[in-house]
Amino acid sequence: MNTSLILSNILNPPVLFFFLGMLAIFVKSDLEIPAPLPKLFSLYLLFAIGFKGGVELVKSGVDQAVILTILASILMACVVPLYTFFILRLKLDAYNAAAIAATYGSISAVTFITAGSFLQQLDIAFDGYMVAALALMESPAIIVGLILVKLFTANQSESQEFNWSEVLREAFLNSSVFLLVGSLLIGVLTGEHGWEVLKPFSQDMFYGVLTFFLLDMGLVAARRIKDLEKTGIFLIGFAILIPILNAGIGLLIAKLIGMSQGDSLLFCVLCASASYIAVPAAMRLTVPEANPSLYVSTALAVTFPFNIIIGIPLYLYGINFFWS
Amino acid sequence: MNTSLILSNILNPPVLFFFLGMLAIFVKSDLEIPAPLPKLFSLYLLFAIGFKGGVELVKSGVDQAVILTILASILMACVVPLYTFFILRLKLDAYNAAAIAATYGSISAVTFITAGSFLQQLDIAFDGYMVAALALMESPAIIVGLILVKLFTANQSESQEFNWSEVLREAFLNSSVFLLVGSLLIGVLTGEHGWEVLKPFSQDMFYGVLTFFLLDMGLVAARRIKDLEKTGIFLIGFAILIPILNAGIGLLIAKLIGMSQGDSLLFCVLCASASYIAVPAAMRLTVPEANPSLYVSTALAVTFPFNIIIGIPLYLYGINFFWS
Amino acid sequence: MNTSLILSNILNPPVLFFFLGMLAIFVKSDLEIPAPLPKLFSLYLLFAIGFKGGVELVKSGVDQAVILTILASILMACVVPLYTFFILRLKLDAYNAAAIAATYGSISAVTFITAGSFLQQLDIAFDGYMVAALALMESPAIIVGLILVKLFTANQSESQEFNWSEVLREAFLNSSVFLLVGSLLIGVLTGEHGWEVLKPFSQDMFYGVLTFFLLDMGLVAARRIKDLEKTGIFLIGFAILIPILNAGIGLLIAKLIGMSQGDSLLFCVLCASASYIAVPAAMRLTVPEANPSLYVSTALAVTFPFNIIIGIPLYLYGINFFWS
Amino acid sequence: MYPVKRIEIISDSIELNKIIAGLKQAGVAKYTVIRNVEGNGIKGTTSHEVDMMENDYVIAICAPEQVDRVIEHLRPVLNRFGGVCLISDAMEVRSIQCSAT
Amino acid sequence: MYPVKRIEIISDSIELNKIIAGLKQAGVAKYTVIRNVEGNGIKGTTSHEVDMMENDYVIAICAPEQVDRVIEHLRPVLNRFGGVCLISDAMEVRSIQCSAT
Amino acid sequence: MYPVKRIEIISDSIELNKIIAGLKQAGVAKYTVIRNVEGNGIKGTTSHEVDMMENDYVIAICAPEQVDRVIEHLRPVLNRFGGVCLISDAMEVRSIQCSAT
Ligand SMILES: Nc1ncnc2c1ncn2[C@@H]1O[C@H](COP(=O)(O)O)[C@@H](O)[C@H]1O
Ligand SMILES: Nc1ncnc2c1ncn2[C@@H]1O[C@H](COP(=O)(O)O)[C@@H](O)[C@H]1O
Ligand SMILES: Nc1ncnc2c1ncn2[C@@H]1O[C@H](COP(=O)(O)O)[C@@H](O)[C@H]1O
Ligand code: NA
Ligand code: NA
Ligand code: NA
Repeated sequence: MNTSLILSNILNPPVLFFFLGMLAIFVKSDLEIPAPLPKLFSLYLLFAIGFKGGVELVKSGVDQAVILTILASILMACVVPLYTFFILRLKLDAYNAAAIAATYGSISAVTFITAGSFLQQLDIAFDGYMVAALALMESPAIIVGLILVKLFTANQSESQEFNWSEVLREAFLNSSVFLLVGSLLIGVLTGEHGWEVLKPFSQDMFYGVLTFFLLDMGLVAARRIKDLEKTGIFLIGFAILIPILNAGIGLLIAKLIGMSQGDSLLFCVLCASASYIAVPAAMRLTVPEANPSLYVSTALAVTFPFNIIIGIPLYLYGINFFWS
Repeated sequence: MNTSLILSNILNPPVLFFFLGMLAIFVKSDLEIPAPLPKLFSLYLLFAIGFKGGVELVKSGVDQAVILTILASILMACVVPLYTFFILRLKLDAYNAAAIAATYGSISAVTFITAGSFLQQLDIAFDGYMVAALALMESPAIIVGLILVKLFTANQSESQEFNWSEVLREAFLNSSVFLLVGSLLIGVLTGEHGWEVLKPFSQDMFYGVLTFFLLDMGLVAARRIKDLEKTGIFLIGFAILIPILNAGIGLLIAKLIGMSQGDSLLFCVLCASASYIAVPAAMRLTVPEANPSLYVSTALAVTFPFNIIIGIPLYLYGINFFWS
Repeated sequence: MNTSLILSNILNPPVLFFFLGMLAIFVKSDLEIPAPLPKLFSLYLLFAIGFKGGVELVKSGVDQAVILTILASILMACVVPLYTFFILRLKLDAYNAAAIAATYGSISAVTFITAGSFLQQLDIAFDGYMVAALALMESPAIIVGLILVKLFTANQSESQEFNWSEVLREAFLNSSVFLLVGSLLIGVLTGEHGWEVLKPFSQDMFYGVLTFFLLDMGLVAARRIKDLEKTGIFLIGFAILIPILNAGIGLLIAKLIGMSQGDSLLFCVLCASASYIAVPAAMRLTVPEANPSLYVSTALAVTFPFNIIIGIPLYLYGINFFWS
Repeated sequence: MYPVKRIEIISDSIELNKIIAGLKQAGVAKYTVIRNVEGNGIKGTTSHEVDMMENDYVIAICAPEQVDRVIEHLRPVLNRFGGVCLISDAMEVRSIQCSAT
Repeated sequence: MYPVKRIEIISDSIELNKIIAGLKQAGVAKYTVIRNVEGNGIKGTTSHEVDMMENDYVIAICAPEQVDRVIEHLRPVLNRFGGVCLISDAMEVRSIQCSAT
Repeated sequence: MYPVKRIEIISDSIELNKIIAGLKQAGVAKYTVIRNVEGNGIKGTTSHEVDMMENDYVIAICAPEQVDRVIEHLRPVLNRFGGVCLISDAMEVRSIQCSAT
């Protein structure tokens, strides 16, 4: 594989600041980004990609390519938790298997954003409507995960009944999905004109905020690494191999429906990434029987760094290989 | 009335994000902008408009138009609480009437800023010295309100005596007034040169920060809406009709002293808007007998959204009508 | 001395906002910049100067001038705490003398940044590698201070033994040093390319963030002023005269090794400034016998404002005088 | 001064709504919440720094006779979601602004 | 270990200065403040999210004999501005750094 | 409900690691921390507003028999760095998620 791709990915300020964050924990520096600053950065990033995606969606319009992409996204978001559940059941009880499966069925917006900035750096074009795919892939896995819990856990006491209206709200109206979709719709409504006035804020600051956010993610991921002892080798392997498998399936689908190279990379990254905020919060609320340190630590301390550092260039290598 | 004005106001990212914030509460999304981020945005906005106003004031100089504007502003800030007090006394006790009157006599900086960005979008010019009017109209209503309390409430116990030095400090040195006036003066002192170096920060980010602040205001206003049940129909009507009345009187004065259309809109908006931070804080400290949910909820959950959505284009329609 | 230099320093938005912050405390305004916003500003400033310094270091390369500057910096960082310790011992016990000496041996990044923006305003060039001097001068004084404690305090109980690995971590891996050096290295690694993408964030916002940070520093310094009563006249005199002495020695060294005027000012400012975050934190942890209000208040309420307002133009005046 | 009971609950912030609902059902409508406290419990370390898990600290002062109902309403939430619940004694200084607690 | 009284006041943050002044007048100069707590009381919900109203939580540990004077100084503030005030018992572990509380 | 001891320590945030280490050595692994509280003590005013000095408030609920070991481990830290440490009584409502405290 082309190591220059990995290098050009790594020698990027945001990725290097991710390493710097991890290093801070390893050498026990007291560097921290106090709450709620990381929240500010993530609100900003969701707003900025949602808004830009909306503005571009209105330019490109909704054609067959958009519809195929959307269908493929929903399909993957529903299917990934199903097969990962059965893989996880080899070693874990149904509660934990379902919670981890939901985590991997959903997506990580920051991984997506990092892949986008990687493409920009290589001057590979991608479509604004991929943000719609991002938004659509966040929620379905939560529902699939809960259905799996329902089906595969026996004699549930009354207190364990799901409150489905609460579940649906957590899935479709959690703050990430809500802000992303809301910003996308406002982008669609205000179009070019809105973009003009917001561009210095939502475009020029973007890279810098991403850099700070990844610095914080480095701190967070490294703090979670000590949890991996309890997680065990099976889950660590899972957290590296499943993203590659998911990206591979994503790649085939992308090729099948004729996506461009840039869009294919983003789609693969969506399939390969795992949620470490929205889905874990939903699982803590609806499946408290599952152990958060299993589903959070694998997603955050293994899959996220793997995708950011190796996954993104690896998937692009695969795409370049298949497309040529 | 020209609905295209309302539409071009509403189809503005900041106003749409205000709606998005309200929607988040109505659909029970967990979207929130945690403290102290809203404070960061409001410090920034006060700094940015104060500084820009100062820079422009030094360009335009202090001529008759400036002095007339300033006199008109102080007049309205003193007179509005007087007549609104007697209207409110029809239904409320003197404490609550005075507190609400003070709230409506003062101003909302964000409403002013939103009106400014509406004018910019329509390419209607306005003068930088209107920021001085904004600064001057914040405090007097607090003093008038307390004088009303003194005059119209009987047998005050000793503990209810005002500490006038505390009152004056709250009125003229509260953080909003202090930062706004301070930034204005620094703008005057550093002029064009200071503007040059601060422009990318204080101008290019402005619209984006306003957008985030209005998103938060949408959350805040919507959370207050359930208070309106207790507030009653009289106060809800008051909170819509009094701004229109105040804007109308403002419009007449603006016409009388020959303001430009842009300046007139800003002046009307100052007259029509109500304070939901500085005055409520002063009232909680000096008139604890009044019920905060009355004066905060009317200003925040009725008058603020009304002005942002309907009031601003409505007042401009009135101005266009009178000026042609 | 050329008062126009002082004036052109003072009539700078950041310095004026520093005054505004002090004024807010003196007139008892409730203006405050709530935590953790000042932390956000300081993380940003360290990141921005570190990153820019790295990018410029890679452009200039490491030549003799760089090496001489670095050696001079380390020398001053080790020597200043030594002679200030013996001056302080005239009036103070060894614990307090060592803690204050360490504080003045180290540096204040914000004073350095303010001097940089002063030079920019006067169009005087300076080299990017001065940031390396800044980074190198932060830590040594901590170690020197602790050695002084070891040498000059008798019969230490076992509990007072230093944990040297903890001490070294506090000195070299505290968050300021870590983020500054980390950003510098990332700047070196990503060079021109990284600068391109981060410039709108790390350069265009810089002046504005510095302005807000100095506003907060004004609040903080003024709140500390009442501590000066307890500090006594000896320490107040120390806090004004020692910076001048240190700057003078710095000036001689700068002349000796042939620094440019701009670099000389920055070097003098590094020698003259005192640390009010990193060193005090290290001292609280390692020398709890010393009184924090002595070493913090002198650095923060006397030396910092003195340098920002008078010191910077004064040292430049001296340099102009010697260099011509 | 009146004898009262102080009820304190420290728990994952996702439980907060359920805990407040439980207090209200037990007739305790007044409470205070300290948000974003950090901690270590059987679920491991909880801190915004580690990830987005945060605890909340709820304090409710109530009349001694209300305690049993409160426990009854909170126990199912604690059983399902974890957290810690303490009851202790205190005296309340009633001001004229205090309606019955 | 020495028996002490723990005084706790939860109130609107605009009262904070008056409460601290009251404590000082009663001879209690040491205290701790937890800022920006949220709550529900007779004045309704208080939270930065609802608007800019915030509560502060003040804790002061004092000698048992100081309690009466403290209450005397705080009661007027509580009467005028609301809030809740609790007194409870605790034992203090005195370190050598502790001057008399 | 089970009788427990509540241990509270308010101290400079630089001591936090040492305090938590002390608790752990004494066998108390569960605790809660409220960060960034402000206060006034013999070291003077502590608040992020004054400078970067901040206090932390640590609460640990433990079995009554653990208290003596905890004090033994915390006292050296308190002696060297200052801060205040309180012990008081409370009842814990044990849920099925509670292992022995
Ligand atoms: N014994 C204890 N003392 C103090 N805080 C506790 C204790 N046990 C649990 N907590 C707090 O409650 C949270 C949730 O506890 P758990 O459900 O046991 O993980 C922890 O993160 C701690 O903040
Ligand atoms: N019984 C109570 N238990 C806990 N907190 C209370 C109680 N009563 C009042 N508070 C707190 O004190 C604040 C002010 O109370 P009030 O003056 O009654 O509105 C409330 O917002 C709560 O945070
Ligand atoms: N008597 C007390 N009551 C409440 N808090 C205290 C008391 N004494 C000290 N503190 C807290 O502990 C911190 C450190 O205390 P000290 O070591 O005495 O400076 C102070 O800043 C206060 O927050
Ligand atoms: Na996925
Ligand atoms: Na008004
Ligand atoms: Na120095």
